[in-house]
Amino acid sequence: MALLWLLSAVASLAEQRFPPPDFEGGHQLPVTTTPPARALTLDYLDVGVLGLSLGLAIWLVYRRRSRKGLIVLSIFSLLYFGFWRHGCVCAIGSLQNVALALGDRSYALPLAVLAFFVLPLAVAIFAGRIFCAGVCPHGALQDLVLLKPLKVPPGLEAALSVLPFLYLGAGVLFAATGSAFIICEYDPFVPVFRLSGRALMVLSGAALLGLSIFVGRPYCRFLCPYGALLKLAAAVAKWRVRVTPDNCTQCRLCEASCPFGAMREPQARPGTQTHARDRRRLGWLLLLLPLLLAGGGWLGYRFSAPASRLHPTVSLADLLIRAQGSPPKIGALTPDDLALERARQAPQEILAAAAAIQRRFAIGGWIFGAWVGLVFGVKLISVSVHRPRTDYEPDSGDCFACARCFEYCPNELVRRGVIPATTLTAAAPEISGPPGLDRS
Amino acid sequence: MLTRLFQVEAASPPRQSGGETVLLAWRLTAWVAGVFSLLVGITLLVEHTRAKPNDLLQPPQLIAAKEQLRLDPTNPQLKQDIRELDWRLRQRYFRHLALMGFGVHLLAGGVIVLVLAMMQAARCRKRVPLPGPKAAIPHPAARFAARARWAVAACGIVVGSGLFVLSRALGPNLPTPAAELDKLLATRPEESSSPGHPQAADAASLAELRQNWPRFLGADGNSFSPSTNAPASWNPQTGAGIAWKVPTPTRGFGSPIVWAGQVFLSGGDARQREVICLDAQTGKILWQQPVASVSDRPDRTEVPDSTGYAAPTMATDGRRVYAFFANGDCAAFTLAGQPAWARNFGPLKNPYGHATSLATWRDRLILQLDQGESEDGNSKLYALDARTGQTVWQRPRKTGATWATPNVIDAEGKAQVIALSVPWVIAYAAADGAEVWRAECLNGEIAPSPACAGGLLFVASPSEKLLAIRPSGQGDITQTHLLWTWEDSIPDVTSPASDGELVFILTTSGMLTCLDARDGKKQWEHDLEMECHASPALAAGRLYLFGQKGTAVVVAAAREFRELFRTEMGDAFHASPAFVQDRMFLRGMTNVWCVRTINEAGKEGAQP
Amino acid sequence: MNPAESILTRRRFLVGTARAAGLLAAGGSTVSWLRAASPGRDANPFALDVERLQHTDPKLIHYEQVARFQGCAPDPRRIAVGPDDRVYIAAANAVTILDCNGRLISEIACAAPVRCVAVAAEGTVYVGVKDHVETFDRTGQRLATWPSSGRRTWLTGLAAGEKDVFAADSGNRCVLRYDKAGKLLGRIAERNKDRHLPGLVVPSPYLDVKLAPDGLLRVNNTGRHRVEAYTVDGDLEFFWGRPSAGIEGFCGCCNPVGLALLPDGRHVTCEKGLPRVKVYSPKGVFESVVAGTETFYENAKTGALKTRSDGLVGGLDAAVDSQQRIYILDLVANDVRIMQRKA
Amino acid sequence: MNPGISKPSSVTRRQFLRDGARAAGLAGLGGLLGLVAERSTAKGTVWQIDPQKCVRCGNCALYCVLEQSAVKCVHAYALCGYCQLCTGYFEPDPNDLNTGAENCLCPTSAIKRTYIEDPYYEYTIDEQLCIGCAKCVEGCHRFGNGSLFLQVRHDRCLNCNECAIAKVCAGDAFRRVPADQPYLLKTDTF
Repeated sequence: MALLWLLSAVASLAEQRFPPPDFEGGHQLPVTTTPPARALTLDYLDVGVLGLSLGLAIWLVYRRRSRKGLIVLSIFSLLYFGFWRHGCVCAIGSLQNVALALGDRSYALPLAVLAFFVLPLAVAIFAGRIFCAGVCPHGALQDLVLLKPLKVPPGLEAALSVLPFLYLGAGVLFAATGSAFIICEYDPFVPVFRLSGRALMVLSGAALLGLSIFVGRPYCRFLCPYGALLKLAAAVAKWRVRVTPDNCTQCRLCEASCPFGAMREPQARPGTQTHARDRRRLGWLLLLLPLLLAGGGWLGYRFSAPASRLHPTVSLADLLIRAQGSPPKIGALTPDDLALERARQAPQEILAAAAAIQRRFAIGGWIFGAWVGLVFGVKLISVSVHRPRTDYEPDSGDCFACARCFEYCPNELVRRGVIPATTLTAAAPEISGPPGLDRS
Repeated sequence: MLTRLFQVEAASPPRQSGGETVLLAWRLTAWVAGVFSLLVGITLLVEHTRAKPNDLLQPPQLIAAKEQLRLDPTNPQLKQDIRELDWRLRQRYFRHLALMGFGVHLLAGGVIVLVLAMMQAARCRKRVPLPGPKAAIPHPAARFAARARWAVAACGIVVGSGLFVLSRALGPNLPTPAAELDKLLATRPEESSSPGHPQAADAASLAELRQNWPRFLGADGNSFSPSTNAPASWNPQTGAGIAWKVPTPTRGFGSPIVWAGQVFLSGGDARQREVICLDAQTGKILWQQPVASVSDRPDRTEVPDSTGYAAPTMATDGRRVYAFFANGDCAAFTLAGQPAWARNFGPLKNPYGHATSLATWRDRLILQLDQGESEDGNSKLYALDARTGQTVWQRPRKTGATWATPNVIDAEGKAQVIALSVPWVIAYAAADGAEVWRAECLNGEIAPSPACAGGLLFVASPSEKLLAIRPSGQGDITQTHLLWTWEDSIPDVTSPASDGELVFILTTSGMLTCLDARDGKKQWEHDLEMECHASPALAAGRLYLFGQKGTAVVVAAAREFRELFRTEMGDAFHASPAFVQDRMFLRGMTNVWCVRTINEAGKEGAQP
Repeated sequence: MNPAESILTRRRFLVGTARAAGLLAAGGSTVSWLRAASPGRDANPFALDVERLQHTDPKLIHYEQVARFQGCAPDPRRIAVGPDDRVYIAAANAVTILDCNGRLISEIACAAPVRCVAVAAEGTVYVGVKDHVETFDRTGQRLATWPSSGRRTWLTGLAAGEKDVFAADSGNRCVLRYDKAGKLLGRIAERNKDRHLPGLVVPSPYLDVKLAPDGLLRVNNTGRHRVEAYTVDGDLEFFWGRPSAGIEGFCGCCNPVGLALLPDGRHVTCEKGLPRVKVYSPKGVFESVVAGTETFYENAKTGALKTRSDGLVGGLDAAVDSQQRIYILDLVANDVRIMQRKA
Repeated sequence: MNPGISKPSSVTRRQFLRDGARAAGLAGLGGLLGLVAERSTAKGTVWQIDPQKCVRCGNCALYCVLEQSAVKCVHAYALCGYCQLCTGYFEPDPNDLNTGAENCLCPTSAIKRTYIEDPYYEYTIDEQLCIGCAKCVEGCHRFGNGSLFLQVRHDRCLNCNECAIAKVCAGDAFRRVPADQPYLLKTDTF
């Protein structure tokens, strides 16, 4: 199936390093085959499909408000971005490419990768986490197997929801220093898309998929670093998912419908006494923030030295320093011996490069640590801030715009004409009434 | 009522009895698909683990069969067996590949069916989520906020301590922090550009030093001469190969040093110390300078007769010669014999008399004055300005008297002064005397000097063990940089000799051992049956040994023992020989000898 | 489904956590088991193991090293020893002339890569520069530049006799015979069915030529693993050598890569791949080893080997001085070892 | 339920803040885009092995995410000596110079040996069988001209965002190359 591309450099063959034999029988030298890489146009096709899918998802969520449509789109994304493109490059991984491009001036970032990074974020600034809703193959995979959703206790959810930001920080740290793309390396679902992979990755993918049956989108909520970025963008989004476009009857059906813990219930303004206490606490937390930043920065700096060993050059320098003075080996050399041999040919360069990388890691370590401190500080502040709300509405940062809650809202059903409006008025007092609902 | 309301939406609910059947069918499908997927998954996992490509393709039996064929190269049956085995193995490997590919698709199909079935089953059972009674909690938001705060704080503590533990646990093993790497790199250009070094002009280059014999045990302190035509044999009786022989002009145990056609000896007694320069061509005394009244204090050093005043060997940097005497006198002369400077470091407290020889590094004279007991705190290492004798740096040493000579080595571009003490081998930076590393491995009365060759440092703990140390690292390197030890027939007086490939050690009783420098494996040992105080020396692929009673032995510096030459000199030797090109210089108790390569005699002189 | 059931209570959370922990432990142990079963970074199961061949029986080594010094220019290619026991090394774009202790005496600079060098008895230095020969007197003054003999000419070996100069041309797979004035007299060892000449097989540019005391040329037919003796007129007199990784044969695809002759007509051969230098009798019977593979650390580890721009991949060359000491040039470590016969 | 809680002023203030943040976010994203895109001259990139840096450590066969590595041995015929005794084909010390399994180096028999004319033989790689173990590459490099070398074959490579082999490559030989020139063949001239 491979197209054989002939070597174009026929002229260069005339000037070979050392002439091959002249065959008396006139034997012609074969040409080395070079099956071409995936065509560049296909990369742009991917970007096009991404853009179209995002647009379609916006339409489905905000205009059609259709869960069914989103399921179909999810399956398409899973097939196209997941199984067809093997999940690579994806928006989640692309953030590392961008970080590397920022950290390494010599790294040229392909435009397609940049588009994968920017498009979902730009959309999120206007329309929330539309990308998660039906375009991301990782999300689609988890969403499709979510069969028996359990609710994660809110406290635990709050604690776990800082993890994506930490993972984001670590991913950026390692990518920007050119050490590793840890987000790709430990991506649990890419092996599923490729139908092969390291045992560790396959097993972690299987475990996470198993978990996704009971816990809604565990990777998206508690790990995904790109999700963290999307969450920030979605928090200020212009258009938000609203359970009902009309009046909320406070029937609380939607609250139970959300498997991702994103639904927020109405909250009254606190009384003056509580208010004062909250403000005092908030003041203390704001004072704590610089301390957290500084402490985190210091920890990050301490962490930077061992972390730098993830960089191949630093680990090679490590190997070199350890092996100093030891006699060279001959015979069957292991990969490490060979790497050491290479290092010994230019020890100065290796050491200098390693030292430079370690210096960059030290700076990166301060920033990473401060980021960790900031994340915890801001999270503590945000859970302490009181936001009065009148209606049930999804938290725009946490909502994946999966459109599940729409189908549960009686107002919505009336709007669609599925049920007559009269049922609603009849039901309303019953719902807002005291406990003791008829559950038969 | 609400139930009815939602039944409209909840996926066209089938009638009760039909629904049950469908549900059952989907459940059964789900179970079957689940079990199937699990089985396939386990099979794949097992197959994946069991069958690494190398196990499949290069199993021991194939390797063994090929080995067998090597021993029996004409056996046709064996060849046939190998071919069949090879065929089977390759088939097995590609079967494995096909199986894995097929299995993965099977698994994917199974999982898809499982998920679909479970979805359908769930749809069949779908009931309206009815919100329960609103829990009557007083301030739900405040309670949630409080819990969330605690949870986040706990998570923060876990993450923070995780980072801390991680940096602590991995920290100490860290290669070298950036700052130290920088230091390492920063020192290198300065070291490597030594010819352009402003001070280097006042000292000979290392290449020049190696062409001569500027100090005890040669330029590198490892008793190795780069000479390729050192004398292989001579005859003291007939005088064949003896270029000259003159009566030893002064008493002393120090070895001769040679620079540019001049041989230097020091000697003396309580009354008078002196430095003597002989012509390397003829043995004539070129100049003779007394070293007197260096100190205006009365000399209170007790010097035993067995070592005398001139046990330390002189040293030269190619510009001046330096001599040290057991009473602490240190004197420098120009090559022409003009006194340059003199200092007294006495009195020295030493039970056998001070015997440590001198070393030079660039334009500095390295002086190791270990004395008394460890507690006295009188031991010091000095670097003197070779032009003036002024101290450039000094380091106190927590050790008692030792007799080994310091060695200046090049460790990855940095010059280090290796000085032995009990129990430490310590490396000081030659530039500023800062301690670089130390290794705890010595015991007893330290007399054998450290030799460095082939990037390794060979140190003898007298009569106990010989150690090979990688002279690198920082701080205490005892656990990390000791490459090997050897514990048999260890010298207590003589120093090891090495060309970087082999190490030779010689005990006082004459047991000569040859070890592989890289791994310390014994190549051979041989009893020379003579008492030796002179250290063995290597030149032109031969090892030269001189007994106290005058026996001279030459053996091949090779991996098997071969005695090449043996003769009686009729002299007593305590000093080690010096080699320069085709000449060998010996200081006996009665005569100073110059032995010269016979077959080349007359064509190539020692030095113009 | 009762919505209350879908809320994670503390008990369910604990039970769930315990289950998850159990699963995690099972998964972890499986993974560690898998890891133990899979090869680590410190092993290469596919390594080409030639360690067995890298050891030489010490009984066969009849020479010992008496000196070793570094070359003075990068990319060394050939070595020759002049009548005054000076060492001539063809390296980079020059011939460096050293004394027997490795001190640089002088240097002959050329415009193109110097591939080989030979010194005649009277002291004239013949230098093979890329595709032609240049001659110099003993002081390094240029005497003449001979014309190139063809586009594919690729000189890799030179020998200077009393009347003739022979140049091994790897590119054309023959030996060129010149007179002392640079006139091309003939091409030796070319494939010729009429004269029953099988031709030279030269997979890589290592062809060498030496003039033996018996008046015959010795040419290394590297692809056939043998040394062939030709008359100066181009008749093949005899040949010897066979492919074998054993010590008595020539291993690899292109060996021996260098020749030198002792005054009594015995051959010194150099090999690459398994770098070793051996001595064969004038008739080609294996006699002894000058230096085995273990001597040439740098050369033997292929991890360090780079394919150089001149097409050479490591190798050794040898020359003999007036005391019958053998000088070995290591093309990788760029050093010269002087080997002397053990007493 | 709580009619008094929603105050218009609070809503507009929040709206204002949100708009500001959105504008800032967009500006930030745009800035990032400008910063990176300015430097991003590259089109697509793919992974490739630099044969000059390859140290033939065997990791390519073991670490590819595919069950059978996407790295294969390729042959630069113009550099080949067409040897009868090919050290990439035969064991270092072959029993005989024939195609019997006992003489062959390749664990999967992926090299085919064809007679051309005396004394030349041509060697070709069957990529269906090759696993990229570099055994023949090592043999050819150690003893021969180095005409056999490893390349990532792009009809198989998944072009992972980070190549799993690149991470463990002992020679640091993997790098990203432009997708329209995806091979680094050994044809260097001078």
